[in-house]
Amino acid sequence: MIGRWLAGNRGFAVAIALFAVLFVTYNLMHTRGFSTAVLVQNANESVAIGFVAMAQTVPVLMGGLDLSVGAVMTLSACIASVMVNGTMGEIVFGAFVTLLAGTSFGFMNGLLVVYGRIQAIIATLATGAIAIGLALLIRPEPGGDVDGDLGWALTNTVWDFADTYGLAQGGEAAWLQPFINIPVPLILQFGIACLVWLPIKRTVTGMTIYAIGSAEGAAFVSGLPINRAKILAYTLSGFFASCGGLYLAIQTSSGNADMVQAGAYTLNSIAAVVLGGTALLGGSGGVIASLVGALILRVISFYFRILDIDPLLQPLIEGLVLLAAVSFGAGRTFSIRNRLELFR
Amino acid sequence: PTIVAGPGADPTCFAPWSPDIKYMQWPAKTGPFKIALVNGFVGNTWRIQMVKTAKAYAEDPAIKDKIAEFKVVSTGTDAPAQLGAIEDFINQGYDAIVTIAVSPDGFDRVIKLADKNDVVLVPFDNVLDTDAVMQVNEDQLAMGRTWAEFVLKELAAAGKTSGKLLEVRGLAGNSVDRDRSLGIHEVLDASGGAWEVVQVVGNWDDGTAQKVTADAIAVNGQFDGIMAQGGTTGVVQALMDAGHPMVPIAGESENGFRKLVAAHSADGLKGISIGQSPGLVAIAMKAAISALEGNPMPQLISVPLPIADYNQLQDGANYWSDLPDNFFTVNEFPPCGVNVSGPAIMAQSEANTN
Amino acid sequence: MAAPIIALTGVSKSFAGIRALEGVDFAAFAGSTHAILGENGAGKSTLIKIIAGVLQPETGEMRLNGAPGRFAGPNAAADAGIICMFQELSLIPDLTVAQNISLSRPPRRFGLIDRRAQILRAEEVLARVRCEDVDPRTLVRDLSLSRRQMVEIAKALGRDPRVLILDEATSALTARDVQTVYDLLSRLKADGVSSLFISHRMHEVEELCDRLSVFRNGRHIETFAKGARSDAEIVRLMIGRDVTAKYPPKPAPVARPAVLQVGGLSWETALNGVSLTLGRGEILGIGGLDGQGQKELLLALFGVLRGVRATVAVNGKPGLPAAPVLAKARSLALVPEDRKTEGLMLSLSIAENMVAAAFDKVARGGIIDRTRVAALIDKGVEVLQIKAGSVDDAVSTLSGGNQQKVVLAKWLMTDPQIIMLNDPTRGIDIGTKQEIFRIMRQLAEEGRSILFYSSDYAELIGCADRVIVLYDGRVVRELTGMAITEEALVAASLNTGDAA
Amino acid sequence: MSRLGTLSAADRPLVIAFGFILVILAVGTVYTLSTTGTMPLLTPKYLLLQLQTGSFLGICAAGLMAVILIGHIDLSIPWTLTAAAMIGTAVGGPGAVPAALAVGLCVGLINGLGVAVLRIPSMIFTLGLDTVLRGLMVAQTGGYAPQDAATPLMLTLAKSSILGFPAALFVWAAVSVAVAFLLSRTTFGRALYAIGTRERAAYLSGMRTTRVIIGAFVLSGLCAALAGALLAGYSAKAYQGMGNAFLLPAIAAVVLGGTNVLGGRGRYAGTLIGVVLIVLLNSVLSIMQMPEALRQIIYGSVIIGMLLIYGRGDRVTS
Ligand SMILES: Nc1ncnc2c1ncn2[C@@H]1O[C@H](COP(=O)(O)OP(=O)(O)OP(=O)(O)O)[C@@H](O)[C@H]1O
Ligand SMILES: Nc1ncnc2c1ncn2[C@@H]1O[C@H](COP(=O)(O)OP(=O)(O)OP(=O)(O)O)[C@@H](O)[C@H]1O
Ligand SMILES: [Mg+2]
Ligand SMILES: [Mg+2]
Repeated sequence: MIGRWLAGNRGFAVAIALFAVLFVTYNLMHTRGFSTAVLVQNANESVAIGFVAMAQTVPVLMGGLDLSVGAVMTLSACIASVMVNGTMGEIVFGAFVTLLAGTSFGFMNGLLVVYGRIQAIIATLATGAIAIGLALLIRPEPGGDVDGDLGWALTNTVWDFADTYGLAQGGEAAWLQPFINIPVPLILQFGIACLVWLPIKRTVTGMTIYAIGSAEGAAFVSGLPINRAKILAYTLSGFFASCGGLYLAIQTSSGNADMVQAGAYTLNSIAAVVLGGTALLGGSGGVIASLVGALILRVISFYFRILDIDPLLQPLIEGLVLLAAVSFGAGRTFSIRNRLELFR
Repeated sequence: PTIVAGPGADPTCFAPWSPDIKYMQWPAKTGPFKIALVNGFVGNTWRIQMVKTAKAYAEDPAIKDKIAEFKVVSTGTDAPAQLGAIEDFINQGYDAIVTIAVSPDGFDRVIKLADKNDVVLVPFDNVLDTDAVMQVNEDQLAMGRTWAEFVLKELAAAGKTSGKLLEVRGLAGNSVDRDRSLGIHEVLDASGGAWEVVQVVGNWDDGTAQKVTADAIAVNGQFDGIMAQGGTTGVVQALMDAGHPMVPIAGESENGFRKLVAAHSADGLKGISIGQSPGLVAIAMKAAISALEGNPMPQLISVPLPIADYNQLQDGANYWSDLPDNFFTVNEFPPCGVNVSGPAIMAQSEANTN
Repeated sequence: MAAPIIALTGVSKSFAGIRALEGVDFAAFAGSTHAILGENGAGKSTLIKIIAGVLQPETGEMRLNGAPGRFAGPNAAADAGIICMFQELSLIPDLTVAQNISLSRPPRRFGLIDRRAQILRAEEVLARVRCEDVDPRTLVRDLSLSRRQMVEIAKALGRDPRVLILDEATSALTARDVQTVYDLLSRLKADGVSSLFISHRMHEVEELCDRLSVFRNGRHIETFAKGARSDAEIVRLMIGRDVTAKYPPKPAPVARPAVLQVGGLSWETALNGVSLTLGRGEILGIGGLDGQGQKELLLALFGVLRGVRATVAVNGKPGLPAAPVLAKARSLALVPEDRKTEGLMLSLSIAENMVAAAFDKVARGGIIDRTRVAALIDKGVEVLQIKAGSVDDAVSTLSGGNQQKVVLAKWLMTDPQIIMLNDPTRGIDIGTKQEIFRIMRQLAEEGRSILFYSSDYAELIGCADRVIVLYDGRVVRELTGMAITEEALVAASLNTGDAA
Repeated sequence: MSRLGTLSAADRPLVIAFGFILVILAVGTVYTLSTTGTMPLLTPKYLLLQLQTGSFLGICAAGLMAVILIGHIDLSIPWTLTAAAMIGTAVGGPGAVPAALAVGLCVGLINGLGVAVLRIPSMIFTLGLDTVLRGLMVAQTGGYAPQDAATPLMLTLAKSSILGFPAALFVWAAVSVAVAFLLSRTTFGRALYAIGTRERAAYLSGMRTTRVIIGAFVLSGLCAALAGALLAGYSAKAYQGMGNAFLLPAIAAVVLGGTNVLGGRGRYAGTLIGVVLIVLLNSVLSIMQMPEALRQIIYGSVIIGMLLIYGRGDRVTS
C-alpha cells in the first residue's frame, strides 16, 4: 500500500522528506526552536507563496502554465485592501468580492485559452500585465486599512483567534485546549487546500485536468469535458491566487501593486511546483505537493537568519541552493536505461 | 515605548523631523546588543553600498563594543518574507532591528510584536506610513522642492521664467517617487511661471532613464531644464547623445552624475546633486543603540539633505573622478560621527589590488 | 431487414483541403458484425469518428434507429450506446487502469468518484476480457502496448455498448488475446450488440464478420454479405486493381558474408544474451510473442539503450554504437515502432521529414545544399511512390501507409547497409504492405541487410530468408528457408518441446 | 523559396504585426499633432533612435527565438546580459567584449547542459541560473569596486554612426542575417525545428539533439551577452539590473512574430517585426505619458488582441 503510494508519488515523497529535514534542522538551530511563536511566524510567511504555488499547480497538471498568478494575487490584495474593513458583514462581503474578482480573472484566463485558442503561457503573461494594471488603478500607492483585529486573529494561533473574537470563552474552553497552539494560517492554508482540491480531484472534471495533461486527444475521444476542465483549472488557479492575495492583504493590512513582487511570486510558484514533484509537462502531481514545495522554498531562506553568512553572498547561495534542489531529481535521468523515456 | 517629552538625545545627529514631532523612550538595557538589518532586495549598487556601510559601521570603534551580534539578511521584494524575517529576529531575542521597508504599510503586526518584546524597530530610507515606530529618513518632499528651486533659480539667472521642463520620475507607486514629485510641483506651481512639464518614468535606473529621456528629446525637441529623481547619469548621457544643449539639471548623488556636472558645468550643465545616502543605515543603527540605552528619541529623525551644486563639487571630497559611475557619493554624516565613506569601502579591495 | 441502427447518407468530410470522405452512404444493422475495409487513407477512421461524435460531417445526414440525429460529442454518442475503440488508443497514461475503465462515467458516492467501486468495476470487466493479471491500480503508462489494447477493449465493454466500434483494435494483440476478442465479439453478437470492425487482417475479418463494406479514396464502394465475394475480389475493390502474388519471390539460400554479428546481448531483464548473425543481402525475421525483447533488441543495436552488454561487430568493425547518430554513421537505420511519435515529426513537411536523417549528407560544413536536398526528395518520392499533393504539406496530412513510406524514405536517403524494421506494416493496408515487401526485397537484392520484426507470422513466412524466434529475451529457435512455417513459429514462440 | 524555407508559410502574423506597427505610429502621431502640432514620430531621427535602442532587445530576441523554437525558454537573459556587461567592463580594454561574450557562452553551456543532459525543465533551470548570476554580480560588486566604464569598442558599437545610421543597427543586422541563415540554411537550424516538433523522432533520426539543444542555449547566451556589451556602450557603463527590462519584451516580441511558444514553428522575420512593434509601442506609450497602470493594461491587451487575430485565421483554414 505505502510502497505503491511511494512509487506513484516519488517526487512528493522526496519533497516531504526534504522539507522535514530542513525544517527540523532549522528548529534545532533556532534559539527558540519548536516553539509556537516560531511556528506561527513560519506559517505566516508561507501562506501567500503557498497559495500561489497551489494556483500554479492546477494549470500545470494540465500541461499548461499560468504566468498571471502573482499578478492576480497582487490584484486581489489591492481589492482586499479597499474592501475588507468595516463591520463583520462588510468584511465578509469584502473578502467575498476579493475572491470573486480573482476567481473571475482566472475564469477569463480559461476562456482565453479555450475559446481564444491562445497558448496559455503567452495568454497569461498578457493577462498578468492587465491584472497589474488594474491593481495599480485600484491602488496607485501602497496602503489601505484592512481590519486590524482580523489581521491579528488570522496571523496567530487558534487561541489568539478565539481571544480576539471572544469565541469559546475567549479561547479558554476546555474542548479548544488541544488546538490552541495551532497557527491559524496553517489551518486556513491546508483547510482550503483540502476542502477545495480533494473533492474536485474526485469529480470527472477534476480528473479530466489530469487526463488532459497526460493525453489530451485521448481525453477528448473518451468523452471527457475538455473545455470545462480547462476553464475550471484556470478558474481554480485564479481562486487560489486570490486566496493568497486576500491573506496577504489581511497579513499586511494593506495592498501594494508591486509589479516586481508579483513577478517574483509567479516565478517562485513554478519553482515550488517543481520542488513539490509535479511534472511541468502535466499529468501527475498535486496541489498539496506544491504546498510542500513552497514550504521548502521558504525554509531555505530561514537559514540566512540563523547562520552567519556574508550578506552579499546570500543571494548567490540562495540561487545555488535552488539550482541544487531542482537538480536533485536529475540523478534519475542517469539511471534511465532506455533513452526514449527521456523524451516524454 | 512610552511617549515622552523632548528634547531627545544628541539633537544635532537625531534631528526631529519637525518641531511637533513626538519623542519615544524605551526601557534602558545594558549592552552589548544584538542588532539585525533586514534589507529588501539587493540587486542594485545603492543597496550593496548600504549593506557594506552597515557592516563597516558595525565595526566602527565608536559603537563596536555596544554590538554583540550584527546580522544582515536581504529578503527580496517579498513583503511576507520581510515581515517574517523581522518577526524571526524578534523571536530570536534581538534587541533592535533596522530595516528598509518593502512597502510603507503592512507592518502593524511586527510593530505590535516588537513593542511587546521591547525590541526597537527602526525603518529607514523607505519609511512607514505610521508614527508608531522610530524612523530615519531624508525629507523627500524637501528634496523635490530644492531641486525645483535650484532649476528655477538657474533659469531665472539666464532670464527664463517660463519654458519646457523634463521631469524624470522614479518607480511608479513608490512613496518616495510621489513625495519628490510633489515637492517639485509645489515649487513650480508656486513660482507662477508658465512651465510645461513633460513627465517620463525612469524607474531610478540609468538605462531606463536614458532611454525615456532620449525619446522625450526626440519627440519634444529642447527642454529648458531637467529634474531627474534618479538614473541621472543616464539622463545626461541621453542629453549628450542627442546633442541637446546643456541646461540646468537637478539630480541624485551618483558619482557619474557629479563627474559629468564637474566636467561640463562651464558648458551650461549647471547641476545640483542631492542624494539619498546609503549612510542612512549607520544613523539608523546609531539611533537604535541610543534608544536601547534608554535615551528619548524623536519618532521621526530627519537626516539633512546632502546637497552639492556645481559650485561645490570637489574631486576626492564629494565625488571621485577615478572611481566608477555607480557609487553614491554621499555617505558621511559628521554631526553623527558617521565617517564611513561609502565609495572608499566599496573601492577598498580594488585599491589594494591595483 | 429491420431499419438500420445507424444510417449515413451523403456524408462528406475534408481536412485542410483533403477529402477524407465524399458522399458516403453507409448503414449498419442491429446484431451484425460489420467489417469496414479499405486501404490506408480510405476514410475508415474518419467514418467511425463521425459516427462516434468525435468529428462533425460537413454535409450529409445521419439517422439513428431511423430518427435523424447527430452527436455533438463523444459523450452524446456513448449515451446512445455507441462506443468506439479508436485506432490511436484513448487511454490516459497517467491514470490508473481502473480510472481509465470508468473514465467518463465513474461510479459516484455523494457526488464524488467512488474509488473502491471504480476498482471493483475494473476488476469485473478485466475478468471479462481475461486480463486478471492486470492490476486495476497500475498506471496505464506502465503497461505494454498489447495490455493497453486489452484495457481499451475492457473500457469499451464497461460502457455497455449497443454498437461497438473497433478501429484496428487488435493490431498489437497477441494470438491469445485475439482469440479472447473473437470470443467476446461472438458473445456480444449473441446479445444483440452490433459491431463495426476495422482491420487490415483479412483472416480476422473473415472469421468475425457477417457483412463487409469496402471504402476507397473516401468513397463507399460496395457493401455485401460475407462469402458473397472472394478474397481477390475484395482486394480488387479495395485497391482498385488486381493483386497478384502477395510476397515477392525469395531467392535461393546462399552463403552470405556477415555484416552484423551480435553475441550475448543482454540488457536489464528484457534481453538475456541474444546472439545473431545478419548476412549481406539477407532479410532476417524476428519472431516470437509480443514483448519477448524484440523491440529492445532493435533499440539496443541502434544505440538507444544504456548499459547493454554484448559483443557486436558491424561490417567487421567491433563495438556497439552508443547513440542513434553513431549508429547512423555506421550505416544502420531503424524504422521505429510508433511512426507518429518516433518516426515522424508530424507537423513538419513531408520534405523536411524525408531529409531529417540525411541532412549531414547534403550539407557541407553544416550548411545545407538546397539543390541536393531537392534532388534527394524527388528521388525518395519516386522510389517509394509516395502519394502526396506537395512535399511541402505537413506529413500529418498523409494516410498511415504513406506516412510509413516517408519514414522508410527518410532512412533510405542515408544509404544504409543494415535496415532494422520494427513492425513496419502495423495498421497498413494490403496494397501498401505489398509495396513495402517489394521494397524490402529490392533493398536486399541491392545488397542491403534487413532485420525485420513483425507481429504477423504470415509476413515472416512470406518475407524472411531466415527467422529467429525470441522468448524471454533469448533466441530459442532459428528457422531457415522451407522450415519457416506457421506451426514452427507458433511452437517456437511458446517455447514448447523441441526448442533449438 | 525552397521547399524547406516554406516550413512555416504563416505570413499572417508578419503582415498583421506590420499593420499594427503602422497603427501605433498613426496613434502616436495623432497624439503629438494634437498636443504640440508636430509629427516627430515620422522623422527618420526618431525612428532611427528607436531602432538603435531596439537593437539591444532585438539581439536578445534573436537568441531567445532559437530556444523557443526547440520548445524551451531562457529566463536567464536578464542577468546573463548584466553579468556579461559587468564582467566585460571589469575586464576592460580590448578583452572587454570577448570577456562579455565568454560569459554568455558559459551561461549558455550551463543552461544547455542542465536542460539537455540533466533534463531539468528549462523554465526552472534557467530561472535558477538567473538567480545564481544575480548573486554572483552582487558578490562581485560587494567584493570590490569593479571597473564599470564601457570600453571604446563598446561605445563605438553602441553609439557611433556609420553613414548616418547608428552602429548598433549594423550589429543587430549582422546578428539577424546570421541567425536567419542559421535557422533556414544549416543543419543546426533545421534540427531546431525538428526537436521543437518532436524531440524523440529527431533523436531517432540520428540528430545530435543534445548538442543542438546546448547550441540553442549558447546562442541565446551569446546574444544576451552581446546585447549586454552594447547596452554598456550605450549607457557608457555597466550596472546592476541593466537586463531586467529585456526578458518579457523579448518573449512577447518572439511570440508576436508568430513563433509558436511550444516550439517547432516560427520565422526570423516575424521576430524582427515583433521587436519593432514592442519597441514602438513602449515608446509611444511613454511619449503619451500614459500612466503605468494603463500602460500595463494596453500592453497586455495588445498581445492578446493580436494573438486572437492570428488565431482566428487558423479557425478559418481548418
Ligand atoms: N482530437 C482532439 N483532441 C483534443 N481536443 C479536441 C479534439 N477534437 C476536438 N477537440 C477540442 O475539445 C473541445 C471539446 O470538448 P468538449 O466538447 O468535451 O467540451 P465540454 O467541456 O464538454 O464543454 P461543455 O462544458 O460546454 O459541455 C473543443 O475545444 C475541441 O476543439
Ligand atoms: N486530422 C486530420 N488532418 C488532416 N488530414 C486528415 C486528418 N485525419 C485524417 N486525415 C486524412 O483523411 C484521409 C482519411 O483518413 P482516415 O484516417 O480516415 O483513413 P483510414 O482509412 O482510417 O486509414 P488507416 O487505415 O491508415 O487508418 C487521409 O488522407 C488522411 O490523411
Ligand atoms: Mg460537453
Ligand atoms: Mg484509420
